[in-house]
Amino acid sequence: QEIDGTLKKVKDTGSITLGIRESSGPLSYLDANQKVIGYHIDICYKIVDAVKAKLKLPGLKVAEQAVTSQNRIPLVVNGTVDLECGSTTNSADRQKQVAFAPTTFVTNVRMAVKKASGITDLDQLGGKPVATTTGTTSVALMRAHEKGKSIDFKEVYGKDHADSFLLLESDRAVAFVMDDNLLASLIANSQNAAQYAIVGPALSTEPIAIMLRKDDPQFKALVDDTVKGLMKSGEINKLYAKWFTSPIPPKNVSLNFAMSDALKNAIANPNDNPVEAYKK
Amino acid sequence: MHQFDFSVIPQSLPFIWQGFLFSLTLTLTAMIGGIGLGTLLALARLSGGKFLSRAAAIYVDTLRSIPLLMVILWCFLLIPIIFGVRMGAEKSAMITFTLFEAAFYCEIIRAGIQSIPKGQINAGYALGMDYRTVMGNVILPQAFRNMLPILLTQTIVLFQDTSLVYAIGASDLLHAAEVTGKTFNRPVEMYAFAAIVYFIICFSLSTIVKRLQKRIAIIR
Amino acid sequence: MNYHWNWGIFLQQVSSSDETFLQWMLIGLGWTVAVSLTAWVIALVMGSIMGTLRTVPDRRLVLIGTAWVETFRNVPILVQLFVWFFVLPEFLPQDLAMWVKQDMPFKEFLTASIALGLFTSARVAEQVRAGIQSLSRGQRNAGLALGFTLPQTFRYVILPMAFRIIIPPLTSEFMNTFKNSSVAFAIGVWDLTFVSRQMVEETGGQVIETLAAATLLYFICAMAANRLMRFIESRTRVPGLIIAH
Amino acid sequence: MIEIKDVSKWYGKFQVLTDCTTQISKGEVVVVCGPSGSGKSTLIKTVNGLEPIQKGKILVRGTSVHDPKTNLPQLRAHVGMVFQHFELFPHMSIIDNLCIAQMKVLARGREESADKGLKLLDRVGLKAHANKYPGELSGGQQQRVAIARALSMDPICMLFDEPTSALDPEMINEVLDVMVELAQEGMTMMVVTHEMGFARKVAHRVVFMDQGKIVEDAAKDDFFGKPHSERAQQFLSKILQH
Amino acid sequence: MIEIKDVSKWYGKFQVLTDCTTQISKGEVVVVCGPSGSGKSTLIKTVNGLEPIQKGKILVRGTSVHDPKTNLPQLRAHVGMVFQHFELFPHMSIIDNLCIAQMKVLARGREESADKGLKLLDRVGLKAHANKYPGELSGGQQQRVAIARALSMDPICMLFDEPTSALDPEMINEVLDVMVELAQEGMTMMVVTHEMGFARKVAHRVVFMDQGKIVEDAAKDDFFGKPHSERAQQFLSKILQH
Ligand SMILES: Nc1ncnc2c1ncn2[C@@H]1O[C@H](COP(=O)(O)OP(=O)(O)OP(=O)(O)O)[C@@H](O)[C@H]1O
Ligand SMILES: Nc1ncnc2c1ncn2[C@@H]1O[C@H](COP(=O)(O)OP(=O)(O)OP(=O)(O)O)[C@@H](O)[C@H]1O
Ligand SMILES: [Mg+2]
Ligand SMILES: [Mg+2]
Repeated sequence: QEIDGTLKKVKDTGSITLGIRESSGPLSYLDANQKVIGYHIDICYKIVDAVKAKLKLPGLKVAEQAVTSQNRIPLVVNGTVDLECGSTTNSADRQKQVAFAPTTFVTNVRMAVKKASGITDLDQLGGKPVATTTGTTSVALMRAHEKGKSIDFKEVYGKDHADSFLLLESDRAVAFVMDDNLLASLIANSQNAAQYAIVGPALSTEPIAIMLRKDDPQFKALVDDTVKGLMKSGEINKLYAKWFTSPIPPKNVSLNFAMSDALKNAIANPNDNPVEAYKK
Repeated sequence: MHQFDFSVIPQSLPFIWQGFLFSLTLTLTAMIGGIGLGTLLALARLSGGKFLSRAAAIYVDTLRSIPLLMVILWCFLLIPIIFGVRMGAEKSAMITFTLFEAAFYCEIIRAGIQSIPKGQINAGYALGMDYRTVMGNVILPQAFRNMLPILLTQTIVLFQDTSLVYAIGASDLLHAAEVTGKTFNRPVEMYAFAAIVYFIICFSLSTIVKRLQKRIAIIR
Repeated sequence: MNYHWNWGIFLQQVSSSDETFLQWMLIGLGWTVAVSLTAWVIALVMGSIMGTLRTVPDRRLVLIGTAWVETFRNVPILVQLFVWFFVLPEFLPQDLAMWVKQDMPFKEFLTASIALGLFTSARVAEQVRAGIQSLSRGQRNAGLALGFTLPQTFRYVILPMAFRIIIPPLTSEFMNTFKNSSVAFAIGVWDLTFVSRQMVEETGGQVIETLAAATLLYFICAMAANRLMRFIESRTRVPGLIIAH
Repeated sequence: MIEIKDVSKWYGKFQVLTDCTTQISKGEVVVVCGPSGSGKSTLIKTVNGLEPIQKGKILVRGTSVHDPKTNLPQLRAHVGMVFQHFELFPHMSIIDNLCIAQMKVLARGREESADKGLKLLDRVGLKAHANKYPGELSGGQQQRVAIARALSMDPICMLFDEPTSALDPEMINEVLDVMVELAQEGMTMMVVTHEMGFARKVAHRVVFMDQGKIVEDAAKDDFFGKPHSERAQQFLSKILQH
Repeated sequence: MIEIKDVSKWYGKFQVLTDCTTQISKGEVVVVCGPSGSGKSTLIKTVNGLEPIQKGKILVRGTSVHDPKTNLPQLRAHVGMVFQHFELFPHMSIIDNLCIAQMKVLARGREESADKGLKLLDRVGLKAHANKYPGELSGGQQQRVAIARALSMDPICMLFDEPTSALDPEMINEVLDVMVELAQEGMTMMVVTHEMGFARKVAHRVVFMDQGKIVEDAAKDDFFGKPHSERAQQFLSKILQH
């Protein structure tokens, strides 16, 4: 069979470009040497290995391109990035633009608070400043929640997660609403991790997956097979343990973030269902 | 009050240095390319040719009216589509900054050329020089000398603007500081540190500019 | 390219609220304009004062003006914004700090306007100083010789001409203020940049349409600023005098 | 009226004025001449305190100009000054140029000032131009307005710094005519000029400067008859040759 | 040598020159005078094509200046021109000012140019200043350098546009002296000037302009004796009064 699509491009140029995020711990983030590491990065390199094997290109060059939540989709679409290994939510809207590998992580949008505040639920936050990050789904979730429950937060926004966490840390906000894995990672890295807790019910449950170009069946098949292979062999559990329940850089503390039922389910039945399928 | 912890700074230095080198490379590339292209644009704007000066004016006015951030994003997204070449963030930034800064340098150089009394052009022509000789030997050398402080001030602005490449994931001085701040979760310290580093660099540069200005000013 | 175009996106309703994306964009435009104009007023006032101080025959005042300019123009605006927003309140007394952090009305808007205003004021001050210095010394002497005090000489003789002379470079600065206002999103002002980021997220990646709209709106703002200054320039033009650009 | 006593002045280390001494009585017209850079402009500017001095003393109607206690603006208001480059305020109409100082310094009313201004404009032959702007007038006309502006403050004496040297040859006379008239009416005047015709016609005394020193200070006829110093002879011969 | 035939010129709708006709023969010195704004500078600039014309014809040594086929730089190289504001190149030393056009236009070598330049500097009495910059010289010295620069191209004729009107009175003569010498050596010269002493001394003919027209074109003695037109009489009386 003739190879085409991304695989042909990779073969022709002898290089493959991974899109990475710089602070989506522990899926994709920078360590103390500013080298990108993380759960999704490990999975991506497994896929790269599969590409090497398939194309018989052991010397395949791997380039890394930092992407942001703003430009990751167009960069995949326009061919700058071949495989986006960050923390992208798989949604029906996005499936119009790009394709996703089988879901490798499921996140719950919850909130981080200072334990001392005694807050345990979003509904306690009427009239209080609540932080989240600009350009994220959490902004929409909070607004929808406000509308649904007719409470009124004072939203404050950080330009990235670190800034948003700073809003919480410096008491500009009493809660920070975000993906729970990111919250856990930020807390683990903070000055005084014991001070914070992740509380409240999930505002939303979202499948996170590696992103690739649409309408490229050969490459999609290879990616799917690789990821499914990891799931079948149980290797994915090792990777999960490595990043979520063991000490990780840069501070060598563990997130102690047990695997959720939703993720267990996704691993048992590999699929690339969008977030809409997770809504009850 | 916030617990400051400046121990991240020593750890960040290697990255800050890397970022600084990139900022510097980008600044120099955009300065040299931008001044070259900007001079051509300025000559086009001042040329008698209706079409040429109109086209140059549209280019300059458009770029000057759009935030640099937008230009950076557009170029990064569109160059691969238009030219079909994949381009890393660094290269893309260099091309973008050159094209963008050319518009600003153009206006400075144009003002510089116009600040030379018309008599100088006439004097050159009266001696039998042609357009190229007059521009190359009489007008541009004076225009550049008059405008040098402004050209360099614009370059300092350019140096600060390189921080916008964060939008396309290139790592400059500010970005390096921010990323370290995130990695160690000490953003406040790193922002303060970045402010000081920028201040020292830009202040030294502008002091040098002032010295230079005195040194090379044409005696009148 | 397999980009999925959807120009109709602007008329779609935002899922989390009652507005359409177009309305969102216009709200963003409103905040962008508000921040820019407030900042511009601050920049003009402080820039004029500091620029003038740098031209008076008093060492200490010159020093104040110089320090002001060097401080505010040598640090990128984004960094200054963070210093104002995150660093400075840490030095306030506990109660005041809490008020500033949590209860101060429009705190993001005010912080962004002040930061951008002071940043721009350094550039305006340089223009004002250049304008004053471009006037011949004779004008100052003529004012003094008529019995004006130095402040009166500035008020009636020097500044009116200096401002006319620097309208073109001030126009650029005014346009820059609109462009630079896009940093305000970083502390959570709902400006055009903020809205477009959010819109990209909530539309599942219609980046090009969103960017195009935001770029167009910024372009319109900058152009409007340009036209306004041209208008002022033509209204204040002195008959018989061609001010060299 | 004006007493200049032992005045010295330095720009940094460069001495511009060296022990200059002279005086001008009420109603006297004194012409100051000398080569370029000899310090004429500097000297005349010290008289109304536009330039500080480091040594010596200058009295105008008994008031010490460089005494820190002197109210300089008030003193300057009564010493008219006309500059080489006119220095009208380009953003104000001619009549506003004449009114602004009357209103802001002498606290006269708008109408009184305008009346006075128009009267003076009439006197210099420019009443019809009251509402134009300086940029719309010729150099000679601008300089006449500048003289009228100085007169609007009812000065006790007038200082002129090369009032005709920036003018086209055709326009020099219209300005000199106004100055001659002023002199003949008895105004106290100190005039830096190269126009020896004017000096011959109305000056009482001529002060000749060179390199910051007053080299000659003589009655008009003595000066033009037989200048003492060689430098002054040389200067006169160059100026008068054509 | 120079023929100006029926030349008219407009700036937009404003007519600056109206049917100007005159000619200058080899070795002749013609002075052009007239009130400010009468078009003297414009006329002289049309002669070497610095200003385009809309009507008429100008021939310099038989070559039509405004013919598109004419190699203008080559023609201009042989027509020396001296400007009111000297227009030396401020960023080059005096000697470089004299060499640059020789090297770039006449393709002379560096040394040949410098030799020639120094010879001419010597002639105008400024050899010692060869390595200074224009800003370090007085106005009179700068204008003499400008004349030397024009001469360095071996011009067949020289155009002067008010060469002394930006000078201090003391310096006017040093420049006029150089010009008188040139004229006496037989250089063809067209001189816009208000210096009637110069005109009396060396001019062969005087051209008087007013409002873009050549009003008088007469031999020197006729012009100073009894100008035909009233306008010229009036002008002369104003210029010569002091
Ligand atoms: N602000 C200044 N700083 C330093 N030197 C100055 C300053 N102003 C004038 N000078 C010098 O002082 C000297 C006298 O200047 P001044 O203007 O009084 O001369 P002048 O006799 O009026 O000459 P001119 O006829 O050219 O007007 C000159 O050598 C001049 O260069
Ligand atoms: N570039 C221009 N555009 C429009 N009008 C011009 C231009 N240059 C000169 N003029 C006008 O043309 C007329 C003649 O100008 P020109 O400079 O030739 O006069 P001139 O006789 O040399 O006067 P002066 O003695 O003041 O030098 C003037 O009315 C002037 O305003
Ligand atoms: Mg003087
Ligand atoms: Mg002229």
